[in-house]
Amino acid sequence: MYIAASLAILVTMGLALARALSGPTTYDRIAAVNMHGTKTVLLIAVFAFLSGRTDVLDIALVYALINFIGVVAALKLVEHGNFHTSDNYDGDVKEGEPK
Amino acid sequence: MEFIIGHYNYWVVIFLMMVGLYTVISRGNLVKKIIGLNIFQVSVFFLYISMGTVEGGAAPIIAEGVKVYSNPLPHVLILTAIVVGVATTALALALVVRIKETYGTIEEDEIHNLDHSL
Amino acid sequence: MKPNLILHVIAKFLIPLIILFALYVQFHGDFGPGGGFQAGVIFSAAIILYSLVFGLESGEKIIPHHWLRILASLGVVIYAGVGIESLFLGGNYLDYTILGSNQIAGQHLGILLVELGVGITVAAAMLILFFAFAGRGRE
Amino acid sequence: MSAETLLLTILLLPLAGAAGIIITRRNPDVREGVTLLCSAMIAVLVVILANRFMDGETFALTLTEPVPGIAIGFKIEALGMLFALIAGILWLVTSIYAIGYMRGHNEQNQTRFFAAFAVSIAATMGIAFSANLFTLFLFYELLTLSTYPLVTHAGTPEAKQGGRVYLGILLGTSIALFLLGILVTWSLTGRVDFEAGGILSGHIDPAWAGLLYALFLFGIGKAAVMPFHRWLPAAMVAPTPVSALLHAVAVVKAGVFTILKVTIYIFGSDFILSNDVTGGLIWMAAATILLASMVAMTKDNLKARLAYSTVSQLSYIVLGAMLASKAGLIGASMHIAMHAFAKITLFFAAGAIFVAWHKKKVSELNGLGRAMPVTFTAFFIGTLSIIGLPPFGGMWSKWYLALGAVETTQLLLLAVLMISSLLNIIYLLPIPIRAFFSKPESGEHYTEIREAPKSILLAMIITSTACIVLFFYPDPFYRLASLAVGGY
Amino acid sequence: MGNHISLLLVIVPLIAAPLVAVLPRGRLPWATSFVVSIVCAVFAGMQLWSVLQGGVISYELGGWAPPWGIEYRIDAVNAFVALIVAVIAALTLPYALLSVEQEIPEEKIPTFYSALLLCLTGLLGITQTGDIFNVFVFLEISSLSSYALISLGRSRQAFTSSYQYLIMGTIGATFYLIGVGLLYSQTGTLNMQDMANILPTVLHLNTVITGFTFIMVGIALKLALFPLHLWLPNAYTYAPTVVTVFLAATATKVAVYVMLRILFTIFPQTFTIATPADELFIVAGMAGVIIASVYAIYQKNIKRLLAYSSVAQIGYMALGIGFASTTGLMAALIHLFNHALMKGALFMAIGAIIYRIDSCRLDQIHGLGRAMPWTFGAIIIGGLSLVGVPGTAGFISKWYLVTAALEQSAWIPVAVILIGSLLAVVYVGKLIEALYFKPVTDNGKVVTEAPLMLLVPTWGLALANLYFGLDTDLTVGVAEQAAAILGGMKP
Amino acid sequence: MFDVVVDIVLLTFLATTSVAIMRMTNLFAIVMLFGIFSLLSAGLFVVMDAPDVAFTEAAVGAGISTVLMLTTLALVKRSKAPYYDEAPKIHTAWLPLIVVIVTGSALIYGTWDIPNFGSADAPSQTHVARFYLENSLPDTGVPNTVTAVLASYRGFDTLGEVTVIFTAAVAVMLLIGGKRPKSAPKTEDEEAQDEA
Amino acid sequence: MIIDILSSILLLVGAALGIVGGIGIHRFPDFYTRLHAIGITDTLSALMILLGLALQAGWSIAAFKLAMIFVFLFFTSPTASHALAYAAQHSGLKPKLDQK
Amino acid sequence: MRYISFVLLLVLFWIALSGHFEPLLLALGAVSVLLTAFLSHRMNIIDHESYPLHLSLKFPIYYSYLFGEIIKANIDVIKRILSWEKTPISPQMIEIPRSQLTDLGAVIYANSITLTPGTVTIKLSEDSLTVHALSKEVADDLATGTMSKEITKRVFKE
Ligand code: NA
Ligand code: NA
Repeated sequence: MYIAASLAILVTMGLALARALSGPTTYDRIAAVNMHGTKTVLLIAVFAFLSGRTDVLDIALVYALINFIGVVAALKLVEHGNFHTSDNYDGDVKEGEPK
Repeated sequence: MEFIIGHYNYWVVIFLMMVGLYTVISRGNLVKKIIGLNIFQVSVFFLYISMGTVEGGAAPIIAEGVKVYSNPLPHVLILTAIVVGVATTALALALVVRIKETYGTIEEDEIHNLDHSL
Repeated sequence: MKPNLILHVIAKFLIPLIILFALYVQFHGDFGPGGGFQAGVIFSAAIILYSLVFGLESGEKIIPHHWLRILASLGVVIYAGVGIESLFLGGNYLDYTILGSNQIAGQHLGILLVELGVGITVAAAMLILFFAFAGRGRE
Repeated sequence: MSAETLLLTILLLPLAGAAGIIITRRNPDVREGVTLLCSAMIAVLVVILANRFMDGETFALTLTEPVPGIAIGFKIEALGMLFALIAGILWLVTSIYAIGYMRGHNEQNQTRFFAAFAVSIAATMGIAFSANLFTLFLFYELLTLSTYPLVTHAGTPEAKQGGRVYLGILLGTSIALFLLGILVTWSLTGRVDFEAGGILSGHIDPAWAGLLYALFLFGIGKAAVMPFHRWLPAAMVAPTPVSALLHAVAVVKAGVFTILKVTIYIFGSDFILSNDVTGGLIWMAAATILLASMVAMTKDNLKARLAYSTVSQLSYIVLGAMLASKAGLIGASMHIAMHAFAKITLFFAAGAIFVAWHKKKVSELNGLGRAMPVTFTAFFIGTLSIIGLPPFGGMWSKWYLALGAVETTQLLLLAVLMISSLLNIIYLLPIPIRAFFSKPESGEHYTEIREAPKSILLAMIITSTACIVLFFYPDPFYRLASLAVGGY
Repeated sequence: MGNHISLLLVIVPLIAAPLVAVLPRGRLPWATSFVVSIVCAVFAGMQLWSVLQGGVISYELGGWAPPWGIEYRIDAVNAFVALIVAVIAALTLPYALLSVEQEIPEEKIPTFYSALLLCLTGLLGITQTGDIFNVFVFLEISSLSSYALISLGRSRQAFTSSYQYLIMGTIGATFYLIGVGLLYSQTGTLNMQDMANILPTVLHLNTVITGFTFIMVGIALKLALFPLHLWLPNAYTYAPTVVTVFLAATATKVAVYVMLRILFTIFPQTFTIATPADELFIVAGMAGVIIASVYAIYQKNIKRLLAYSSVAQIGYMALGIGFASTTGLMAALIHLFNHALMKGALFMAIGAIIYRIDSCRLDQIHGLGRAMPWTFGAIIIGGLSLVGVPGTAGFISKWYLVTAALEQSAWIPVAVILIGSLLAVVYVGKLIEALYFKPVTDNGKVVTEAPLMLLVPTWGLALANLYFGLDTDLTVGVAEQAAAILGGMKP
Repeated sequence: MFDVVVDIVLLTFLATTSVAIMRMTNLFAIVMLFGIFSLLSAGLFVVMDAPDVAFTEAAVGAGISTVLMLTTLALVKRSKAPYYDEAPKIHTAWLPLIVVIVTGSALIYGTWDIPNFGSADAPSQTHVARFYLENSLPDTGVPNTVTAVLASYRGFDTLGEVTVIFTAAVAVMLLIGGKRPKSAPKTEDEEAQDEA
Repeated sequence: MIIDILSSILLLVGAALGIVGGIGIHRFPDFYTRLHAIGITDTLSALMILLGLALQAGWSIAAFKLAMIFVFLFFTSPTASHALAYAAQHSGLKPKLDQK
Repeated sequence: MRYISFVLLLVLFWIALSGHFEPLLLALGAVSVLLTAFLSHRMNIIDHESYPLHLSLKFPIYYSYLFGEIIKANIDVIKRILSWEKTPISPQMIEIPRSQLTDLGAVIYANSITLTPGTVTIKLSEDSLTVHALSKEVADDLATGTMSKEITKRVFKE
């Protein structure tokens, strides 16, 4: 069961990778990359159970975290072009309390 | 056949290394070269970890009932190497930033045309 | 749309947990994967996330730059200092056995301390790196 | 004063003098005083040392031995003493001359000039007293380097070009060949000491000895054996006192002196004679003698003509060394002295002509003898000594060289010596004759006598007189030369 | 203390580096570094003395016996190299005070000294250790700090030079890592001594031969062995003066040391001789000597001129290694020491000129020799030593080198060594000619002699060039012992 | 066997990714793909029973390195669109190609008689490694042998490792720490001519 | 037992959904439409797999960690999708729209 | 009060992660929790936004609704992907009114749209959202504003 799931995830990863490589646009690639990352997290999680070592889940957790930070950083770059301007008040959405 | 399978790992690793090395040493964008360098180094990590892998082994965390473990020593060495790698990457990127600030470009060819220093 | 708000909320929720997770990794390296190095990186990742979401200025205020310098140095000194302590106790450099009442206790203490040194330096160094890069370009 | 102290004093005094010259640079009179004082003391000390040596006193001194078998050490022996004596005496004379010349000519950078001059003498003395090839090499290179500023003194592009050729050939040959020769010697024998009878015998396959000798012959570029003679005419861009002392005495003689030392004390004349080490090489010297003389004939520039004459004359000494017979070696040794006194006289005269009348070319000298009788008389004496006519010192050395050729039954070489003397007559003698007997060129009227400054005249008189005296009293040099040769 | 000295030699600068980084501005960081360098030099001297007296020192780090733990293993070879590194550091630091204050922005000075101490730590760590992987770690410490230090030069080429060095250095280090991995896969150990014991049984394996090759290529890159030298001229030219002085006199020396260890301690000498390694060293050495020297002649920047000369000098060391005989190794080791002296002196003297006129172009220094006679004097002495004039240290190295060549009747290398000296005459001559014989370029600046703080260390090294040209008890004596330990095979 | 399949598949993914990185010109895409590369590597390390390495590679390669690269991109992007594109190459790199082929061939030659992947009796498994596995728990009381070796048996390496990280921090502070200087460093353009 | 079956179903269906999403990113014609396919793998597929595993883990640390992983994924993926879409549109990438 | 609950949460988190109850690790856990709390305080992130206790009961209700929507949408998209013929899609770009009073509400709305396969919020401006929809049906469905109303109803209605 775990093996079947792992294989399926591997296939999904392969499909994502294929899209990442074939593009055609940069955005296709990044989206595929992100999908690929998610699948890797899942693969590790399944693998943790497959090998019976659940402490490997820590690694999957770190993956997820890293993926998150990576996406936030990429987003920051795409939207601001830098990492030092603060986006608190220059966006379309105002920060604020719900009224 | 066993030889092929037994060595498949090494050959792909070698292929990865060469892709990385080629990206580093062929002229191009300075950031891309650094990424090539990273690929090169990561491939070397695989070389080490491959050497430490044992068929049917478990991660080298001593647990009851587990008899076969993979080799911990390459893991230790590669942990150190990863750290060295990120240190190198950070330094290299900082240099690229300064190069961009002073040369206005990070393309090796363009810098070479400016003052032959690369 | 700027996903600020949802990010803010999520980040505020996650960051303390990430920090605690980092400290967990720091102190459980004996039993599972992880240790000072990974902990340091995750810790710094928490602060980096904070800076990405709440702005660099706010991130830099959490641990002032001169403190980062001191911490980066401190970690190395802790590590090297454990070795010096072994010297003073009459052992060879980094011989932890001599630090405790028996070999296991000594090794345990030694490993705990040096991992702490690693964690501190790595966390501080990673933050120094990030702030240096992210802050570059401010006039 | 013990002999050791005496010797060290002779070595260090010029260096102290150089320092003194630099310190007193602001006051030219004091500076020249230092030069004179220093050179006078050296002359006296060298004479004293020579006397004590001939009385049988001798010693050796090793300062340090950085590599086993390779030491920095000094030793007094006959040949070195002879060379030191010549150099010491002539430095005094040249100093007198140089002061007059430099002042008469308002030269720039006189401090550098005199300081470098003093260092050169220290190097020359070091060469003379070296106890082994290594020490000799050390001072040989020091001499090259310390004379480089003298050669390029004028600072003109030609001077620099000349300096480059000078440095290039001398350093090049010495490092590439001479040093290699030393190395080979060391690797064969484990040492490089000068020893009576030589050190190589029994350590080298005689078939290869010729090759090793060639390394020395060409490596010692200062001996100016063709084809490595180019530096010598190139160095004639130097001020005349430099040419005089260094290129008639110190530098060139250091070269041939070294060849003699190598011949006598490294190879040993027995070894050379019994194995015919120099058989083929000797013709290089013979060829140089003749070719250089022929080139000299074509030169209108007086100093250039003298320079090629020197090239030719040096090969007399080299030839004598390579004959390796007793007479040949004596002749070679004595020719160091005889040629030195004669040639320096000629250079002094050339300098005097330049200072007084700014003439450089042989073709411009017609009738000038009337205006400069002393100068041209001295020139005449020098010429005759070089040609080897009695009653001048030059006769003795040529005599022994000829004897050497006869002794070894190299009659063809005897012919070379004869032809060469003829050539000497052809290219040197016309100069004083033109000066005294030809009509001045149109526009020139030498009505009054206008000689160079007195110190120049004094120097010339001393050396030309010496040429005559040495005919009647060659004893000191003869004794030293035969002592050196008798050593085996 | 006892054996702990060998350890403290590395640990003292290692602890000092982070401390210096947090010191306030002012001269305290310098003073601390200076004291540390002196302490290191003293320790290195004591260590060498103790090795010469009592043989090999083995220090078990962490109290774990080798090969389980990391071992410091010191014999005459590394004690000698450690001494060179430490002494050069102790001479560089007094020199650094003024030069650094002039060239480095004030706020970066504490960090600068921290990096310098890290570099020292790395270099000493490489020399001390008996563990082949530990070499890699400390190699990286020294390399990373070098990259940073070089990039602090004041022209923009400093950045590109540093980048270039970083790329090539990292490739070199990674090659080394690959080699170590391959060797590990067949020996199962990382301890040099242990590996040396195991290797003879597996020498025939492809893996071992390839591992050997990769380590050699990797170190050759760090060593700037021709034709892998491309990073060096730029790095030395554009780095701050003090950095150039320190690196030129130490970094490549340590790389040579590692090379010697691998070739002659870890691998049996018979292996080295049986493979084309030694021949390749000779070929690369000869090519380096000639080509780099010719390049040096055509340089218009003094630092670059000396940098190319360094590549040539590395060629001489490679020749000594390639002869693979006791004399050859002696020559390489002696030249290791002597080259540190001559390049140290020369770069320091050039640095003094830069300190005064802020340029190191050959056409800017005309006639300066007269305004700066002491500096000029040091350049002359260093230059003569570089040429190999007897009476200087440089002569001793070349003497042994030629002797080693003659032993094997290797006439072409002999010729190359002598021709190399001739080429050195030309480039040193160019330098001296410009400094003294060219008319002063009148740009209104009045140049005076360099300050004493710069002159004293410069002359310390200059006089050392003379001293070690005359008294060779230390250099030749130690080199002889060291070469015997490395155990050249050919007579 | 399943491990081997996953291993092979992941390796293939890695190879594909690396080729894509080599061929792409958009730096932003390259950096994102590099993140994938690191994540895949970490996954592979998990499969190869090296969780500590996987952990570190995920945190460092995919995390810190990628973030640093993104921050760098912000600083080095072109002032005109396309912001993150690499300039087209002027020439084909033959020399690097030769170097790579030679190096690769050497490595294949070198791994020809290396013990098979996963073999338990290889020298690398039997000497020092076996000692660690057998003794780390009794010696140090730490079940994770990697930690025991890292912090104790080879603790000195790790001290070096910490120093390396500290060095990187020092280096980056020296290079881009603090505010950007008002004037660019002096450029000695005439020195360019030295090259010729 | 029931839990095992349930968890197997969740796992396999989740994994299969992943493949479907993977097919989707190859069948859909442009970037914007592909985003929707990715949405499948990011939401339901991930959720089912993690849930399947959590059922195996029971009330344990592992389950907690799986929950944490889910939280991360659940918030990251839409954020990423949206950010990409925004950036793509901002940079002028035109969607292929239905002309009907 | 907020701090106490926060620290309590951290303690639980630690125990959940660790699972070790040796004194040393508990002590280290205590130190870790305190350090985390201190840093969180410095970051000023312990507030009602990160731990929106006032909404904490309402979120689960909303997300359970959303979850249902997600499943429905998934099935729809899966059908379209796996359909035999040429993929039966009709991509639309539509603007829908923002209709949420608060920013938080707008964000949750936009995010929910994105989370539901078949629709992606591309732009959120002052008064409208730009959405890319996979098919006309989905677009039309979204245009009815059902989801917006659900948010208002389930999250913000007192
Ligand atoms: Na060989
Ligand atoms: Na959606």
